[in-house]
Amino acid sequence: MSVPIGSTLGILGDNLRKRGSALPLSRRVATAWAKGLDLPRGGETVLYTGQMWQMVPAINAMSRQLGKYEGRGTRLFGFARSMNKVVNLTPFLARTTPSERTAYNERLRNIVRLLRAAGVEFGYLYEKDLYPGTLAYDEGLTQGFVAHARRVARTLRESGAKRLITVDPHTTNILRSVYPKVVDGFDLSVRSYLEVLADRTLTATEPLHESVTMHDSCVYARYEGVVEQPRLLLARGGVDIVEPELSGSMTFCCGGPLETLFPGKSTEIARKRVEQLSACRPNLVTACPLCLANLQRVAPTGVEVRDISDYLVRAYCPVVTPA
Amino acid sequence: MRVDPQFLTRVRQGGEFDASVCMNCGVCTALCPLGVELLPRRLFRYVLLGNPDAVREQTETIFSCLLCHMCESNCPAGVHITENVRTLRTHLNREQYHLAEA
Amino acid sequence: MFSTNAISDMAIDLAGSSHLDYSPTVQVIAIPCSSGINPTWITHAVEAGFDGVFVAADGGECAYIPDCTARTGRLVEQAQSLLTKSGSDARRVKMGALCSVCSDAFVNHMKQFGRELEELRATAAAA
Amino acid sequence: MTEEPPRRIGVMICQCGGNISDYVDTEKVRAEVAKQGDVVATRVEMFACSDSAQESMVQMIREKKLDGVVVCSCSPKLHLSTFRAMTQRGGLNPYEYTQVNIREQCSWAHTHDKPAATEKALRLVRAGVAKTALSTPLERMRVETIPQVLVIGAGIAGLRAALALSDLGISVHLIEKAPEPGGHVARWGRVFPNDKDGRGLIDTLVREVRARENIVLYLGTELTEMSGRIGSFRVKVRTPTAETISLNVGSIVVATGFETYAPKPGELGFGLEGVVTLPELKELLATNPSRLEYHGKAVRSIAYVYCVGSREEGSETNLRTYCSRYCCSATSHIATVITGMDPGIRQFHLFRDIRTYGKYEAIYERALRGGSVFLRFGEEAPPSVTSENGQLVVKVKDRLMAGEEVELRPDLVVLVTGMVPREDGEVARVLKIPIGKDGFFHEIHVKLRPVETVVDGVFIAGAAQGPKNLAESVTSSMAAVSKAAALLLKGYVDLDPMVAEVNPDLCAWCDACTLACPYGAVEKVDHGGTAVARINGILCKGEGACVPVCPKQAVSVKGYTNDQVRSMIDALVQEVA
Repeated sequence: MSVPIGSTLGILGDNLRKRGSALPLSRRVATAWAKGLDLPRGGETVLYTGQMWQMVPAINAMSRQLGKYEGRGTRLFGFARSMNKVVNLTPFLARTTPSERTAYNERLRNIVRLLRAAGVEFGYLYEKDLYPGTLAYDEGLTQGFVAHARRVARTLRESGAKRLITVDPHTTNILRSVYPKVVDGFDLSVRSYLEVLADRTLTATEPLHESVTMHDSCVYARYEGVVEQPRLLLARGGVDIVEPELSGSMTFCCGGPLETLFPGKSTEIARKRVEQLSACRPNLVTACPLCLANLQRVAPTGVEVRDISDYLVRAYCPVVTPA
Repeated sequence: MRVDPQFLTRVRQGGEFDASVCMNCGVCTALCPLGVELLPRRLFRYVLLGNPDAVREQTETIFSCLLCHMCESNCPAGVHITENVRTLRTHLNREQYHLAEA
Repeated sequence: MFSTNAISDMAIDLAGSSHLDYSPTVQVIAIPCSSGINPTWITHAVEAGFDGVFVAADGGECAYIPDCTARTGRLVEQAQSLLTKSGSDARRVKMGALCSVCSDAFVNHMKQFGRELEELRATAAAA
Repeated sequence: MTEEPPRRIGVMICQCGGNISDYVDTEKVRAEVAKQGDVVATRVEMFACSDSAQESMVQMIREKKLDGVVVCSCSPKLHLSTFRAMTQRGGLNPYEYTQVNIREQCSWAHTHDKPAATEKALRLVRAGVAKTALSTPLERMRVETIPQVLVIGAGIAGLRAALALSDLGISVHLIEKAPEPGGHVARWGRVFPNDKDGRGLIDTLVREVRARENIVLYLGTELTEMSGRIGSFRVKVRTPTAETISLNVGSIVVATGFETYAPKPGELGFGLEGVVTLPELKELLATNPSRLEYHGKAVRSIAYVYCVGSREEGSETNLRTYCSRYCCSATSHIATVITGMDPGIRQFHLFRDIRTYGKYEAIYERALRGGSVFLRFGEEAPPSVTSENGQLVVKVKDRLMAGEEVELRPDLVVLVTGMVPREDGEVARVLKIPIGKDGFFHEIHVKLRPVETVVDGVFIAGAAQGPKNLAESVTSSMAAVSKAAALLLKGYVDLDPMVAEVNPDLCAWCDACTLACPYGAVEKVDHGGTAVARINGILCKGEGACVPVCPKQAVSVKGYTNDQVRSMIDALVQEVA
């Protein structure tokens, strides 16, 4: 069972073409997280969010909405698509709450603190930190994606950035492994903040003495080979990691990618995964905003899902007071 | 099934599609988090042989792939399964949903 | 049983290599060519105690003589008439063609000939 | 007091690493045969043919002053010469040696009845001892060899053999039945694995053959007669002008190759427009290497049907249960050639099993990567090929799709036909070399004597022996060359001394043996005033045709004398305790 595939993908495609993102966020919503951090604009090394963390509350809200229509509503979706061509429906379809937005934005601020603690100097592109088009690529909206990627690449080139530090697996993968194939001459260095941090000698000021189960993101583990870095950082921070049967390069998907078209199936897989993970420890750690959202959504009472940056910040830079 | 020998060429307009070296071992199916619903080997064989109807019937399967790469990472023949799935999505977006910009 | 070094003995070897089953009472003397069998060897074997003597002819395969089989046939006939003269049943000598890979044929011949000799013995005992 | 035995025979019993001793109680046989008169030494060895076992036996011959040796082991076809040489090293005449076959003709045949196998082994050993007890030293007859070889067939195997022999200084008469040399390969275009042009390969070889002074190439020429023996064969060949040429050669290499299986009319659509065989496709490509056209129409899709004429029952006299070895690789290769020509041509391969063995596996993978699709059908459900209004329709149940029926409408159907033996049995008839169940020429031993035939001095090369790819054909042709050259370069050959002889005291010169001998080996000589027969040992082949015809029983073949055969018979029926 799915929501009407054609119309939904149509909306995504139209959004990307007309508004530069699958789920267009206002400039204010997209950059709100950086407020008060005094991040320099641009520079050769920039922290590139690709709006992924910012978009998750919207995705959550959207799937809550769409879930109601799974298996029906073809005409409704057709109508929605026609409407969306004229008016951006995202703010209506994906009604997010400020507290939810703050929670996700907080992870970006964690990452900034960690990078600063490690002595990394970097800037931020603010309104030029564009969504790279991942969803369109994955759903086979290839032509629209390629056109979009060229626009993003042009913006990046004009910004003068040479090195991008990414904050989620999907953006890491699309910029590092897909862009060079679809954009001629795209040769920016792209590294996840976890890779950057793992290379530095960070000392835990407050080792945590906690025990967790790590959930690897499929994209980090199998597409980008990022498996050891999060473990290294957690271990140095005093966190004991208990591995589930399916971990590392054999990790099991959180179900997140199905949220848009098959919300029901997505939940089913997320439940299965939480079961596998919580059989080891009740404290689950993720390194991807989509995994976080999807697993959190189904986690039963007593099972806590947190982003890896939540732990790392507590271990490596606990004294910083929130802005 | 009647084979349409030009189908593969049409699919390839959407991107890379290569399952020639698939040896039908079934590791992909065994490891798929979605279980039996997604059968890359059989699906891909429909493409290789040229059966547009059978591929269209599998639309939901094609779009429900998680792209989690579990099958591809463990494919003993090194078939680029996820790339193939993306290409099939592109094909369906164009031929089935008429998403012109796809 | 008389076999020939180059042809029928190879078939008998092949039967063994293939683990085909035949009676262990079958014992083989290999000679160069079946056309060189002295008929008195056959009568001697029967007199010495063998129930029967099988002569494997090479059919068309003989490397020595094209009409080898015909010659062998003649000497088997001679042996038969010698047997008859001495009061033995002429059917105790038999001839069959075996090529170098006729292992199945060899085993079938042995089974068939074994049955025939068994019948002869039974008839003789009854009489 | 014990009487000194008349003979001093040593018996070695081989266990063949269990092949014999698992079924035959070798120790019991040894103990029993040790009680036999004439036997003065016995031993059991794990492997009689091993160097150490042979060395011990040589020691035993010397220490026990043996005058006869019996080895009970495998078939004499394998190790007769090994143990004759061993006997000779011990200082004995090699013909005082007898090999008893207790493996192929005992342990392996009677695996279900160990006591009976043991009893039979003992009887066979006793017969061997009895024969040896009556053995006499024989001398081999040394005759000169003619340093010339007749090579039959100027395909790739024959051409290559001729050149290799020529390199060794041996003169070659190369006869070819067809008006042109080159056989199949000359018509085949590019061939695997190196993508070389078949025509080019043949042209190079033929040019070289024609340039050699010691090779004579006879085209349109057939073998009609052969006589003589190893080292000196007299052959007659008939040229296109019906002229008969007599040649005298020391050895013969048979490289007559194969024929392509010809499908029966209607078999898999054979006879329909657009249905061709593998060689026909090869020729199509060889004629026009830039564009694939059939009867002037561009070919956009091809369906190959594998194993046509191979791996099936065939007829009783011509079993085609074998795999033709070359076709899977050749077809995969052709697919890569066609993809290279135009990647848009779709190619569907309907196969039973893919046997691109060894390094040819890479060709199969290239074909796969080039976009060829392979569909597997079961032997019980072969594809059907029909035509609907001139359009070919191929239906096949694809095992990889759980037996779903797949319907193809290709422009061309290629029947991947295998190799079958040459129909015309003239060469086999003239040379008297045996033919196997599959209809191909039969070697003496597939592993130990792979290119030799039962006719000494006649060797087989290439696909005349069975399906081979090009590389394998040439390899076997080189093996045949080395056997022929080893024989001829020595300059002489020692003939088996087991020839007929006449007891002049019994002979009454009745002429019967002269008439019986096909080799003209009987001479009339004077013996103390009376005419008697004498055998010319060089002409005699030792088959013994003269033996049964002698009314005086004056003739016998050495090693197979009346006394020997009779004593063997007696030994075989002797009581077993």
